[in-house]
Amino acid sequence: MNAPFQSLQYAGDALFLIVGAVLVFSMHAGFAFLEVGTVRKKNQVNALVKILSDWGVSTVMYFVIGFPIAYGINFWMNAGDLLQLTNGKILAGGRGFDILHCFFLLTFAACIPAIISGGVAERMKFWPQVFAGAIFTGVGYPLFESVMWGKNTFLQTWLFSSFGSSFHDYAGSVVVHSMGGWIALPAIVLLGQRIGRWVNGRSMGIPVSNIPFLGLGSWILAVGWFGFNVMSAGNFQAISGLVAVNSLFAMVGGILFGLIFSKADPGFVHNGALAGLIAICSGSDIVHPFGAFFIGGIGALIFIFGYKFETEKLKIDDVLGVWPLHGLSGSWGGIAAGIFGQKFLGGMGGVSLISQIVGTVSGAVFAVCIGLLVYGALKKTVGIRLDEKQERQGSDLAIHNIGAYPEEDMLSA
Amino acid sequence: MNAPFQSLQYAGDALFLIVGAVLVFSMHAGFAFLEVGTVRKKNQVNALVKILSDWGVSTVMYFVIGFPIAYGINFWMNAGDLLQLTNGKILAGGRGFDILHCFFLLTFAACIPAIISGGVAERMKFWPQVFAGAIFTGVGYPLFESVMWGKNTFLQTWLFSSFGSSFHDYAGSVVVHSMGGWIALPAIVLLGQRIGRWVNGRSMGIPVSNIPFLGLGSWILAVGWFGFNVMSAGNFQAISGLVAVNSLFAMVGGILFGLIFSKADPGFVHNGALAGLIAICSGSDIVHPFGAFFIGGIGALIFIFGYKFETEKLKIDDVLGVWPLHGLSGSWGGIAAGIFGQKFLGGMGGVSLISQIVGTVSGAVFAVCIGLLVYGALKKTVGIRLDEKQERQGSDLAIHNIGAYPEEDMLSA
Amino acid sequence: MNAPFQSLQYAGDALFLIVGAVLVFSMHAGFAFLEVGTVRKKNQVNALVKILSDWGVSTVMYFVIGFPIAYGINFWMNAGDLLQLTNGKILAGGRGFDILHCFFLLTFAACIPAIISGGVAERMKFWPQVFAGAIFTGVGYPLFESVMWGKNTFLQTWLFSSFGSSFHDYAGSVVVHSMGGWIALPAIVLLGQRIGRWVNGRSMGIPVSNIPFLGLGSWILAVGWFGFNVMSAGNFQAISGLVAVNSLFAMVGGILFGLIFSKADPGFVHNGALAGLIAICSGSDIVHPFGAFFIGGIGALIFIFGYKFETEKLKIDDVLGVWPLHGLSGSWGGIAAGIFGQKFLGGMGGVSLISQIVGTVSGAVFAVCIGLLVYGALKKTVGIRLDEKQERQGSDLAIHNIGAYPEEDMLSA
Amino acid sequence: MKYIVAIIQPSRLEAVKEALSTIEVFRLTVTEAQGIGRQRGHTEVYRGHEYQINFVRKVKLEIAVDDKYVEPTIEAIVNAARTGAEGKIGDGKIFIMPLEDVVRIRTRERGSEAL
Amino acid sequence: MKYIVAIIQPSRLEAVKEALSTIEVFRLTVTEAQGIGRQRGHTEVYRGHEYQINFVRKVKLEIAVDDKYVEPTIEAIVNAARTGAEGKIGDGKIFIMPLEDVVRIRTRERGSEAL
Amino acid sequence: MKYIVAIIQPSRLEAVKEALSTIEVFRLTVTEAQGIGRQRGHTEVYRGHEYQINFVRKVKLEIAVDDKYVEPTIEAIVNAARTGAEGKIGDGKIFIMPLEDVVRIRTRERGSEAL
Ligand SMILES: Nc1ncnc2c1ncn2[C@@H]1O[C@H](COP(=O)(O)OP(=O)(O)O)[C@@H](O)[C@H]1O
Ligand SMILES: Nc1ncnc2c1ncn2[C@@H]1O[C@H](COP(=O)(O)OP(=O)(O)O)[C@@H](O)[C@H]1O
Ligand SMILES: Nc1ncnc2c1ncn2[C@@H]1O[C@H](COP(=O)(O)OP(=O)(O)O)[C@@H](O)[C@H]1O
Repeated sequence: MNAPFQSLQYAGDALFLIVGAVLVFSMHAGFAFLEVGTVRKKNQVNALVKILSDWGVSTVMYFVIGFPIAYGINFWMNAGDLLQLTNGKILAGGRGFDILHCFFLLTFAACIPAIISGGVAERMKFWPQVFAGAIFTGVGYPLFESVMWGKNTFLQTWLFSSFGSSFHDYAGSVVVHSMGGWIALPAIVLLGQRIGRWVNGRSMGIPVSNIPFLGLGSWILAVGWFGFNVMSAGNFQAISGLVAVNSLFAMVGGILFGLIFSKADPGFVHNGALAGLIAICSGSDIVHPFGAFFIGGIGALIFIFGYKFETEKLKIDDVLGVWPLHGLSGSWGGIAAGIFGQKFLGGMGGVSLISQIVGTVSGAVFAVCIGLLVYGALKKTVGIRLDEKQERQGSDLAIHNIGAYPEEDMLSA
Repeated sequence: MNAPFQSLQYAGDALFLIVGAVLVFSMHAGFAFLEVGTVRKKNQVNALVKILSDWGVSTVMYFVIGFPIAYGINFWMNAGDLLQLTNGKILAGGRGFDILHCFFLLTFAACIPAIISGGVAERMKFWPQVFAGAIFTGVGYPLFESVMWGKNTFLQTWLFSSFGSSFHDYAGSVVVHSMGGWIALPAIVLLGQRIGRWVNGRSMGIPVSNIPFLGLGSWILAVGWFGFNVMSAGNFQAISGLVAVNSLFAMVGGILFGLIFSKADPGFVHNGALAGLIAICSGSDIVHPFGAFFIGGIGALIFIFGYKFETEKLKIDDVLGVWPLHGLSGSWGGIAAGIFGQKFLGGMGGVSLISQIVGTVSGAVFAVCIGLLVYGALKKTVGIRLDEKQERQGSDLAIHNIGAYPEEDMLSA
Repeated sequence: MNAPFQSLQYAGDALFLIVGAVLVFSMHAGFAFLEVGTVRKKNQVNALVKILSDWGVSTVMYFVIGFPIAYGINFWMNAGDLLQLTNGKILAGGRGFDILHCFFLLTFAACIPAIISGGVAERMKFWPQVFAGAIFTGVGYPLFESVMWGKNTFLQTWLFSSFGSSFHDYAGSVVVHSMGGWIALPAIVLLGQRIGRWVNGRSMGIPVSNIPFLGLGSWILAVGWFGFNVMSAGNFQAISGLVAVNSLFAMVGGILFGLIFSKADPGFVHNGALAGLIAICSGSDIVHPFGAFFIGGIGALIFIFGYKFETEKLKIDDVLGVWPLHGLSGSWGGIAAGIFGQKFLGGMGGVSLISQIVGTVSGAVFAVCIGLLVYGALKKTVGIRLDEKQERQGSDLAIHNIGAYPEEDMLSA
Repeated sequence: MKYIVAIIQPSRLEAVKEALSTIEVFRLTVTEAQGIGRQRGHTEVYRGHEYQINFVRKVKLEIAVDDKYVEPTIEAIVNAARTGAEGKIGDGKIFIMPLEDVVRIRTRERGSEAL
Repeated sequence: MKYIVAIIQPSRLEAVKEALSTIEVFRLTVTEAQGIGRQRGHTEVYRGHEYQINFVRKVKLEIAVDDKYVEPTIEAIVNAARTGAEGKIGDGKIFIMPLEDVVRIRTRERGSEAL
Repeated sequence: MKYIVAIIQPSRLEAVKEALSTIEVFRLTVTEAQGIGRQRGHTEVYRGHEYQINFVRKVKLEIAVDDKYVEPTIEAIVNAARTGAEGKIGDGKIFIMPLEDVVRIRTRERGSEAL
């Protein structure tokens, strides 16, 4: 390969990763608005500040601790070398591949606190949540990432030698979404239900504040998701159109199943799209678009019925439904790749259902453990829940000293 | 051409189409918010659910029926072949060109129901509208597309041999926008005016709910439009900077004419931008930016005066004004390409005004016919309009059982 | 270099600039919503219309006058030549490099009125503001641009020969942001305080209307900023991953410093992110990410304390705080590049602190002068301020004849 | 003088206002209200959970009138506020209370003159 | 007949409504209101500037009742509207005013029958 | 005891509140209202269509006072609620109604003591 060509390739990789990183960064605005629209008005500011703060903390933690844990590459060198660092080596003409790769993967890591945020909304203390997020993006998540995608290959090697294929998770149904959803579960349980959610054992339902904002959040997430999945290729030449189209079909499956099985409930239709996108991450490079359609559709159903089961039967007050959405649909995605990825279902093959199940289950178990550990310790020490007065007042006033619509608060303005 | 170079080109095409498809996909959020902001609060949820549901249905219909109709390529093969399918052939190293091309063109097809949606808002039944959308994206639109852009070349051949140039519609002023706007016209007429729009023959005006949301929708559309036009090149190497800059100038022409001729009316300024963008699609690759400025400006004027004429003179209750916006400005765009595309006006030439007129008129006629057919049949059979009680209550409660701001509905929340 | 390769490069440059231009174009929606959320409800429509109108006028002014002033290239030729115009020459195979370059740089120029808009909000007349914006984007800004980035190289040559390095401003902390912020200062002072901002010498505070919209604006800006900085490379091959990661770290520094030094105030956290991004523009290609973190963090502190100083001590009623945000943090960015760019702080070197100070100060002085000139002249002649009745009524009704939520204004709707 | 409070359906506001004009009652104060009464609220459903909305949107009019205007005012409201020919459940109520004095802020006029 | 106006804490609305049902008072009109009284407002801070919010969100009930219902209604409201066992500052007030006549718009019934 | 209802311009609320404080009237209830009267509404235009807004934003104060406070209260409101030296059309009205009883929910106090 000649030099100008090589240079073009470096530039292509840089652009590819930047576009991906920016798209997934924008998804965090989606997380913010999904929560803004779903919580009551008195907790909207908190939703916005949480997501942005978690992003800030995640960036520092993941660059300094997380990425080195997962991939064995660190950034303690001067800017000139950093620019040329490519797969751990200083290559002349490099355009910052490794730091961009880290940026792109940070956008995944930062999903963990963003996912949890939606479950613990309206009653969680601010700083303990920031702290927990830091632990997850700095240590917890990168540990699992290192095993599935990174430098600690023992499990993957074993799966490969035992079942013919290692655990396949192209864009993180399991590594990212299921991880976030299953960490959130113990957090939500340890936190307890919001005041007024059940009164004398009767399920009361706390109304959402703003469906247009919720829809906006959902749209931002859906658009950014194409970066999430497509740029998971990791470099420009590895781009696959199939990934984009499978993401599309899974999303559409989620929309249509959500539409039909919920009588056009706006919450389920918009979240159905997300459930579909979550479920397809794992297998987006190997399944057929029509397979993707069912992966997404079933993902939406799992969310719909999982959410009802969680909230009405288990009485777990998961505000945005992040456990059924990211946890259950994500786990389904990991397993589904082992089914719909098979050649006889039109897939690319090269995937083992057993490996998929082992990988998926290990992710969920790991997540519940670190969730229990971190939130349990926080609950024992500094406490994780706002006091009753603060919760009634709303986290906006209690934490941030301002409501979401200050002008309205002042009658005479 | 050598192999690594070829590979880079495949990758470039894939990225190019994905970026385009994602940008135009995001425009659908724009359609949603434009409608959310324009309808009354009691119909905002419906706007959101309609756009997302129509997108879902359109995806399935266009991939399975529409694209094969228009281009003669279908996707009944396994994922591995799908990945390599490029212009109908299985090419080693392909990155999914054909499915991406279909994805990109789907984002156009799906504009048809999204455009109609804004015209029939606040009183149309949900499922008949979903059904109509399916027919248009699956059959109606692809038929016309096949004639103008696709495999049925008879008309284009005849125009070319008769008038020296075939019908030129680079990014679909006619094929997409005018099509959507002119289909909407019979739908709106068959549906009738909203209750309260005219009282005892007096035009009452129904106020819009939320100008910031409407502005947001307009911004999302304007941003995504650069994908709509630029990626209409179809492949990476065919990219033209002129297309981007012409889109800019037409939009700006629309903004400024809208500003001046409406005394800074926010509706006309924001919609003026869109009218400009609609009008430029056809000729964006062949006109001069200063020509584009006038194409857009005149497009905005056509919208402004067309809207007044439609609603006040013809008493057609077109909620968002989709017929003058997409229908009239789109048709103007088709014709304008035949004027401003001429060399003596600084254009690239190679375009015939007569062909442009024939193509444009045939599009409008075809659209009105299929619109009449589909909505006429639906009206005769299942009915297309909510009953009076439902309409008064609002489509959110009537169809989706929930308002847009549930917390506000529950006083004591 | 062979022909197909050259062609690919042209196409790459076109795509690169288009992606950049579109990202920065989208930032203008961010400016709009930042203002919509910060002003009172009665001025939201005006915020939206102003930003869009200024964009329209800026486009015309900058293409026709500004860019030729700054770079000596004009566009008075037919469309065919325009498409091939590349660095002032007609090159076969060109994809419109110069017009795209102009489009990209227009998105910067148009920031000037958008920045000012936030400072003069709620009481400025509409047309004088449009006119002032036209002068700045058409003449004022391009003059300074020509000196720092363009064809008038005398200052840069002198700085280089005197201090070893010319003034370094990669993406415009000084040329764009500081320019906008420092022009705004005299405008705001000449305009005077809003009615009710100080009552009998007591600072009353005028509450913002909508923190979610403000947050949305901030998010849109932050996302688009990656185009602002990354595409400042000017062509595809010059892309640098370091620029993207430094932007990230400066933003994060701004978020975290904003969070900690303001007790989680949503205004300071969201604006902190922007202050960080403003400060990093200058040195984003030469500092180390950890340096960028502090550049951004200090930028946020400068904003926080500068804003308090400006509004409470100097009693300047700067609605969005654009002078401390863009002016002060921008100036800080220019100087910071001369500090953190040094090799001993991990930077790339090749930058002189003195040159940075000279460049930065000259920018601020120039800005204040043209601001005084233009707004002074306007004040003397046509007047710049709404009359009292209009201001009390709100600029929406006074200028645009419509409120932001018309349905709410009509009780019985 | 009497202070008349009328609770009506929002959709009838315009008609009531016009009916009052025809009997030369041009001044009133309007507030949005929520009614609880025989007319039932509705149920909303979001993500499978049902919410009972027990309130019905109403508009409340307050009209201070001279004694001789009381009956015409009642008559005008009743006629214009009914929905359908027969009236429907939820059409509302009119309450008549004694009013001892009135002051026009602008002029300090008092009593009937200030109405 | 009396016209009872009660200002209560918004969080007690549901309980008051239920308490009223048990004494067979099923009809009332509700509006959102802001109270100024002994209960203080709060301070908000935005970008370093403090805003005094001097108002406290309240809910206002209007209930027209027959004389014999007055005391039970007061009793029901007082019991249900208190926050905490002792009641807290800001729990609100009940005002009782004379009501001269009532008209049911739907039926034109008047007086007690129309209540 | 009297029940005073005052309709004023929203921009005068702060001043009226302060004026009332100086005569030691510290408690009141505020609601947003829309007025119809001599002061005309305005016209809005959207996409070429005109909308008549016939309402003017007002603020409604409700103040229950002991008889001896009635005149001072009226005086305080009139002075503080006027816009401009002369007062302008639309400055509003004050209505005085008889109040038979008051209950403080927290303490069950009744009558003047509960005010
Ligand atoms: N006794 C009452 N006190 C206060 N408001 C009442 C009373 N009775 C009815 N209302 C108001 O009038 C509205 C209509 O009453 P409702 O019982 O639904 O129908 P109708 O007026 O036909 O009997 C209620 O929603 C409520 O706002
Ligand atoms: N004299 C009054 N006139 C009108 N409203 C009053 C009056 N006194 C109290 N209120 C209303 O009752 C609410 C509660 O009063 P407050 O003085 O705070 O507590 P408490 O009722 O415990 O004495 C106030 O916010 C106000 O809305
Ligand atoms: N008779 C009335 N009944 C109820 N409200 C009234 C009455 N007269 C006036 N108002 C209220 O007072 C406001 C001011 O009245 P308006 O006639 O505009 O000016 P002015 O008080 O100067 O005569 C009105 O908007 C309305 O809210």
